[in-house]
Amino acid sequence: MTAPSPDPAPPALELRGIDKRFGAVHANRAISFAVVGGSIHGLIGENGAGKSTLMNIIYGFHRADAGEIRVQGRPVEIHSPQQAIAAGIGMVHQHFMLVENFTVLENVVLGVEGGRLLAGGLAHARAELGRLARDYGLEVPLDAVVSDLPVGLQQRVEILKALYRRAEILILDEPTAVLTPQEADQLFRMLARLREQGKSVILVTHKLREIMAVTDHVTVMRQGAVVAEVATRDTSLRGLAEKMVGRAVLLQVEKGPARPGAPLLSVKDLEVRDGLGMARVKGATFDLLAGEIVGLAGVAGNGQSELLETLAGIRAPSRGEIRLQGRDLVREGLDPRARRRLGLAHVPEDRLHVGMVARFPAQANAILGYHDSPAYNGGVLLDRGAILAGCEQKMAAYDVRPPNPQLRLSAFSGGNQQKLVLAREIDADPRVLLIGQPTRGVDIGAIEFIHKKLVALRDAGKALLIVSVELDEILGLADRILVMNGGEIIGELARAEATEERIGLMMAGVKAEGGV
Amino acid sequence: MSAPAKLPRWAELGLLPAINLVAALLLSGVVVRILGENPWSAFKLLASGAFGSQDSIGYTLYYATNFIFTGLAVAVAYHAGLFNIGAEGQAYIGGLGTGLVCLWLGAAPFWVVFPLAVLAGAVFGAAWAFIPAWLQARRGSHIVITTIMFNFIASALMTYLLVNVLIKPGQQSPESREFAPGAFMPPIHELLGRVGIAFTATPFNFAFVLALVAAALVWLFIWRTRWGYALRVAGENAAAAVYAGISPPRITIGAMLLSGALAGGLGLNELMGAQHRLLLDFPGGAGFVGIAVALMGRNHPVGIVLAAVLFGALYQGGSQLSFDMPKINRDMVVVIQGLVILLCGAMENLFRGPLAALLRRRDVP
Amino acid sequence: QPAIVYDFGGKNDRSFNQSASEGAERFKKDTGIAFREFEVTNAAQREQAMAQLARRGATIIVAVGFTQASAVEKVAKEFPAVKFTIIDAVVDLPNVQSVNFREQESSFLCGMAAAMASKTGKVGFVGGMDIPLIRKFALGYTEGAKYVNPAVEVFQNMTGTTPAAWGDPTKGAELAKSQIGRGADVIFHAAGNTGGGVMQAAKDAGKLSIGCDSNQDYLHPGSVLTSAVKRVDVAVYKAFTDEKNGTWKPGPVVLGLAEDGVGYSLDEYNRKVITPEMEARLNQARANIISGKIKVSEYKAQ
Amino acid sequence: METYTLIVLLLAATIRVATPLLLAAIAGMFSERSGIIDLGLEGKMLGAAFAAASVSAVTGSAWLGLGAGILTAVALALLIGFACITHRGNQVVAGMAVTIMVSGLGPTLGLAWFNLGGQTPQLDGPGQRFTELAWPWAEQARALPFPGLLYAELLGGHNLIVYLAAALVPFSAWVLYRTRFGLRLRAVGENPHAVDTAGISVNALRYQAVAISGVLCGVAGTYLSTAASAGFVRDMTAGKGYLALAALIFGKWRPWPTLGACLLFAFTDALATRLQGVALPIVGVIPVQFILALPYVLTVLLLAGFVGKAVAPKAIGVPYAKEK
Ligand SMILES: Nc1ncnc2c1ncn2[C@@H]1O[C@H](COP(=O)(O)OP(=O)(O)OP(=O)(O)O)[C@@H](O)[C@H]1O
Ligand SMILES: Nc1ncnc2c1ncn2[C@@H]1O[C@H](COP(=O)(O)OP(=O)(O)OP(=O)(O)O)[C@@H](O)[C@H]1O
Ligand SMILES: [Mg+2]
Ligand SMILES: [Mg+2]
Repeated sequence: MTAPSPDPAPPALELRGIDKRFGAVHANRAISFAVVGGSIHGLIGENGAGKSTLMNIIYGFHRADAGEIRVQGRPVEIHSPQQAIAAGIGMVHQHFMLVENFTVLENVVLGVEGGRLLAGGLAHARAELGRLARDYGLEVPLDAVVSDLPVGLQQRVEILKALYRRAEILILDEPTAVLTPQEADQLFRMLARLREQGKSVILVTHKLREIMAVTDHVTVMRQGAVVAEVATRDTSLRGLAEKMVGRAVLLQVEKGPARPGAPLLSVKDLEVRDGLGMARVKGATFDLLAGEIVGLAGVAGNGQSELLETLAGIRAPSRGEIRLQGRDLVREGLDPRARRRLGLAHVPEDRLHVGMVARFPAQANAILGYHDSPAYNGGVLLDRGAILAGCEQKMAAYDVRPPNPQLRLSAFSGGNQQKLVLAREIDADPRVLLIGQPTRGVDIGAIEFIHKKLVALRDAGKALLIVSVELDEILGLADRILVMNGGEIIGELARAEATEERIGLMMAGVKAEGGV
Repeated sequence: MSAPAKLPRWAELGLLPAINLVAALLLSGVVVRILGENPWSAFKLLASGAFGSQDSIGYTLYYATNFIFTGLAVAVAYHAGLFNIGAEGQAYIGGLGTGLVCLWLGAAPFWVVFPLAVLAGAVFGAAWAFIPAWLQARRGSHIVITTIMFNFIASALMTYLLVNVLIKPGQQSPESREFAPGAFMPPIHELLGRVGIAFTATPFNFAFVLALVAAALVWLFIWRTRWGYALRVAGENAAAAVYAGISPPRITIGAMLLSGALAGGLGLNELMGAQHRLLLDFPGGAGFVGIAVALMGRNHPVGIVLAAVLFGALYQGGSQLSFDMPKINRDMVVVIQGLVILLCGAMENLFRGPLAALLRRRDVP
Repeated sequence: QPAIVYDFGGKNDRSFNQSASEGAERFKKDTGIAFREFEVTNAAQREQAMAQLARRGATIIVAVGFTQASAVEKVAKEFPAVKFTIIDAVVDLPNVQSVNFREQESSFLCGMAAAMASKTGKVGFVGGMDIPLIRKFALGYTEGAKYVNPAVEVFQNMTGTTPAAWGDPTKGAELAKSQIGRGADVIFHAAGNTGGGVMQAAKDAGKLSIGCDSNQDYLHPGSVLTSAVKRVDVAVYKAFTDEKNGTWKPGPVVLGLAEDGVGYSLDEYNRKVITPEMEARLNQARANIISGKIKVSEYKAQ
Repeated sequence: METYTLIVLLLAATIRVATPLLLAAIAGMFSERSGIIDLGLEGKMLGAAFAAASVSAVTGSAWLGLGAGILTAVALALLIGFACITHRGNQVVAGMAVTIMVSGLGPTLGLAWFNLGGQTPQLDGPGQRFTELAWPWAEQARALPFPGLLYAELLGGHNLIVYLAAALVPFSAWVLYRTRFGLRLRAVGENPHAVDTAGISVNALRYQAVAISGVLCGVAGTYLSTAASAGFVRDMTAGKGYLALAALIFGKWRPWPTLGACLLFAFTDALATRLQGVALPIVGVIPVQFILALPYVLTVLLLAGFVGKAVAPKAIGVPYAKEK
């Protein structure tokens, strides 16, 4: 691939022999590939394959131990984001780099204020952003405070930041992990428009369907090295999956019919209000039966998250009852720990911030919420042997890499962090398992694995409630589907009756069949 | 810029602190030189003043005892994500509790006074920490401000009590009467004497052992119990704590109670062990030194004990230094202390990079 | 060899400890005999320093300040051959001399001077901390002022409740300004370094101040009315000299106006502000106090 | 004395007491807004107080003193910065270490230079201090109580630094909310990663913030030794740095509320001064210790009652490292 190309147009971005180690971890091994100008280039790989590390090197956040970066054929030194920006590179990080209490406008101009005083720069940015909004369909309320915006819009702010800095190459690290399907569609339309304008995009994702749908080329990484580089049209979903994982993967959930039993969790007339007193969940009533998976579908922000958190005991409802094992969790005011003891486990949506303590070692995270269970405790002291063994066992069973219980959780890649949280909650052998976005950010091999575990749990007679914005996932896993809109459960569908269209309509607020 | 270079454990825990200490002393040496004294003899005096005789070791460890208690107090709160600047006030009021027991149970034998005095010190110290803790947990009042305020309020209260209530009648000095011997903490020289080991008489007393026990218990509590685990989770990530069924407000209150109780231990050393009476300002800034001790000791009991001994050594060695070198007065000793804290506590990374490079070079065959 | 242990304020506090230090220095100059000294920074050091001095052959140890009483008591028992002189406290041991001053007497005279110099009939007092010694100053001062002018109004402020109260000139200035704002035109301080601020504020406002312990008249000539002098220097000098001559005696020594142990200062710096009439009246009162005609009450902790 | 006069004098005292607090609190605001906990306020002020008094004593110029004060405080601030920014040391320890060091260094150098027991010489000469500026016709105005006294005592009759401090509040609010520097400063204290990805040097920004804190602490220290009093005395800051920090937190790291907090602290302090020994209705004469504790008790009560949660800049206290 190093033969001098007669092609007069050099690639927009070219990597040559990028190498990076973190201590013992060899995160990037002599990586070389090129991004053709005016194309969308996909980058896939298992969790921990080194994708984010590579992107951070391109953006000057990490410094490669060896290798060269070329932009438009010219070698560039990128040791800081400033140099990356100057080279025309923009990046949307997996975890947004926004100042949460700033307005959109302030976030966009930060670093390119255009003068010592803000007023002029802000006015200029307002005009410029208006133009970008028209050109790319990137509408954002410019004076809204970022923390008040849904993630989809926050991401848009990130993209606007890059475009406002005249980025020619845009890197997106797992941009759709946090988006609803609708938001993801909008994003891809926008990326397509960027491509039309001659800009290049690097798209890191775990969703192969996205790769197939939007990219022109794909690079596949495994264990820090590039294992394949192909034109998208020359490959297939299945082929990519195999290249990535190194074996054949199931892309469909495989499961037998559900055999629902007695209700395990009963929710009656549950109402939840937020800090401002607005009802976010209005009179939810439903049962979770033993041996079934219930999917809770809905456009993000319609109360599913609040409902899940209330069931788990993180939020207090303003009205209603939640019965588990004949006990009213609301009236007794049981906290999440007490609920866990009754067999109610919970995998929170925001695993990074809620489900774990990033600076603690993996083994300490593997007991979070179960830290006072007799399994991990002697009379007074924690049983360290049991904790270590438990963690090792979970890491082995869920293929968490590297399988080192002593390592700080923050040193694991995003997907591996998630797996550990899932392992913890599923392994506790709960009667009822609540899961928010079960496979957000995990690789395709892991998705297969997680789905298997969930189905096995169901088949063992447990009740599962799954909140997901991926209709695919809901349709693949759920035996019964509840749809939420505006805080209400506006409908229920058996798996057999459910189609993407019907759920979509209900999610949009159309109650009965037939629709408007 | 890269992440802090990794060092082997022995270098991290032994060599690096030693290099920092030496650097601090070298800098101090420059100042000593400017004052016209010989830095080398100054250091010899400082070192022998701190560790050179039984007398100096006794004093060093006696000072260290105070710092262990307050350092632990700061550290426990720190692990719960709370910055307790109030150890000074908590030690002051905790000492009041201890002192009252000692005054009231004057005639009782030691083994009656002792448990009650320990308890009273802990309870009073905890009580003084409770209000800021409660305000933080329930009203969101910033604990840094409230504990600063409570330091001032504690000293006002104590001045009032000592001047108007507890003062020994007819005496100039705002001090209580002396405790009865039953309320004296056994001095180490006496304890050693009983087993036939001769040791110079110093204020070094049994409270040091209690401080070590407290350090061990704190270590067990923080790293080996579910409550300590809960406390650390709440301190690191409140959202995760709520998720795990740990109530951050309860942890805030629990951790501060424990913190205040530990600070209250200072009275055992200072009042029962050394002064044998209640007097003005007996914590003498140990609550603030405790902050530096805790942070230099990385909030780990072992580190805290070591840092406390270092500070004890600076206090005692420094006092000896100013005693023997007239040109080096007490202010100069304070400068040396400041430099040591700066280099060992805040600039601990100064030599990390070069040291790591050096060690790496040597590893390459 | 003689030795001296200063209290927290340190030997350069321009006041009490400094006065002691001056006495020791004078002794050294007059006799050529060197002395050892130590400034304590925490309570435990007092005992340690005294014991160390005793061990290293000190013949007499002067302990400056009432806070040292318990340390002297302990160490004096341990070293019965060493002589101890404690200032401002009483320790009843055969090898301890306890020197106390009748501060109330000099304060009384200063109160009189204040009341006589005041045009507004309002005078002020700024103390460091509210402790018995300072109450003693305040009580004498008030009685003196009332003796001259029964209708006089005496404002009284304390600086704080921590040791910082003795070293906070800014607060001292603020307290003085507040008293001046309320009409005081003469302010007496007994507040260590805080007093520097009091005297400065009085000067800035064109009012009068009264110094304390040492003669502080020179600090602001013409603005310092007088100083309530406490001859700690004399006490130290005398203890050292007596020890040298073999005339040192244990037991209580009380120094008042009669012994010239306390007094009010009159020198070239305040000559202009103390009128001859005032001087006459002060001297008269002085004589009356010595003779017992005027009884000045002494504050006693209950 | 009539109530009106009392109130005017009380307010005038409030302004004087608030001045050093305000300067230090705003200094802390710049540092903490950038993400650096400023426990070195006390030390920087103390260092400046010493330098200002020394230079003023030697040169006879308060202005040179001010310059020296500022230089000293900035040097100390940069030392803290070197420890915390470049070497990612613990910010609390660095601040405390500098404070401790300075509290010993001042008297040590003072003794060596002036041989006055660690103090500086009395600043008596003309121009050695920032003295109160009498406004035109203030003396005449004083005679007619309203608004004359107000004019003479409250508006006028302060030294230059007081007015400087007053102007500092709107100015720093303007800097913080209206300038590029302010935007970046606020951002770096909230999310330094965002600032870094935006191509701005986190460290440079923090050094600037810390240096500004030094400048303002320099002014505050100079105020203490050359305006509010006349020379340096050991530990003369007497805890004002910590009080300023409390005011800053009380004011939620914003200029105007911080001004409010400083005025409140100062007012209760001034009030307490006047309440000493005064017989109050019902309770009678309260022991002076409790009066002296009043400002602190009041602060706690206010904090518990009226002021909502203070949310610190998110990234405060955390050394910035790219690779987490
Ligand atoms: N700062 C770091 N220190 C140590 N190891 C790290 C660090 N950052 C990443 N790693 C390790 O480098 C490897 C690559 O991580 P990276 O985040 O690049 O993976 P990824 O491909 O983005 O994974 P995911 O799909 O889960 O996001 C992982 O093994 C990870 O544990
Ligand atoms: N003193 C303390 N310091 C720190 N954390 C504490 C302390 N006491 C309790 N905790 C933690 O706070 C939470 C509540 O404590 P506690 O054990 O009293 O609750 P509980 O409901 O009584 O528990 P259980 O039901 O197990 O008896 C627990 O997570 C515990 O680990
Ligand atoms: Mg990644
Ligand atoms: Mg990921």
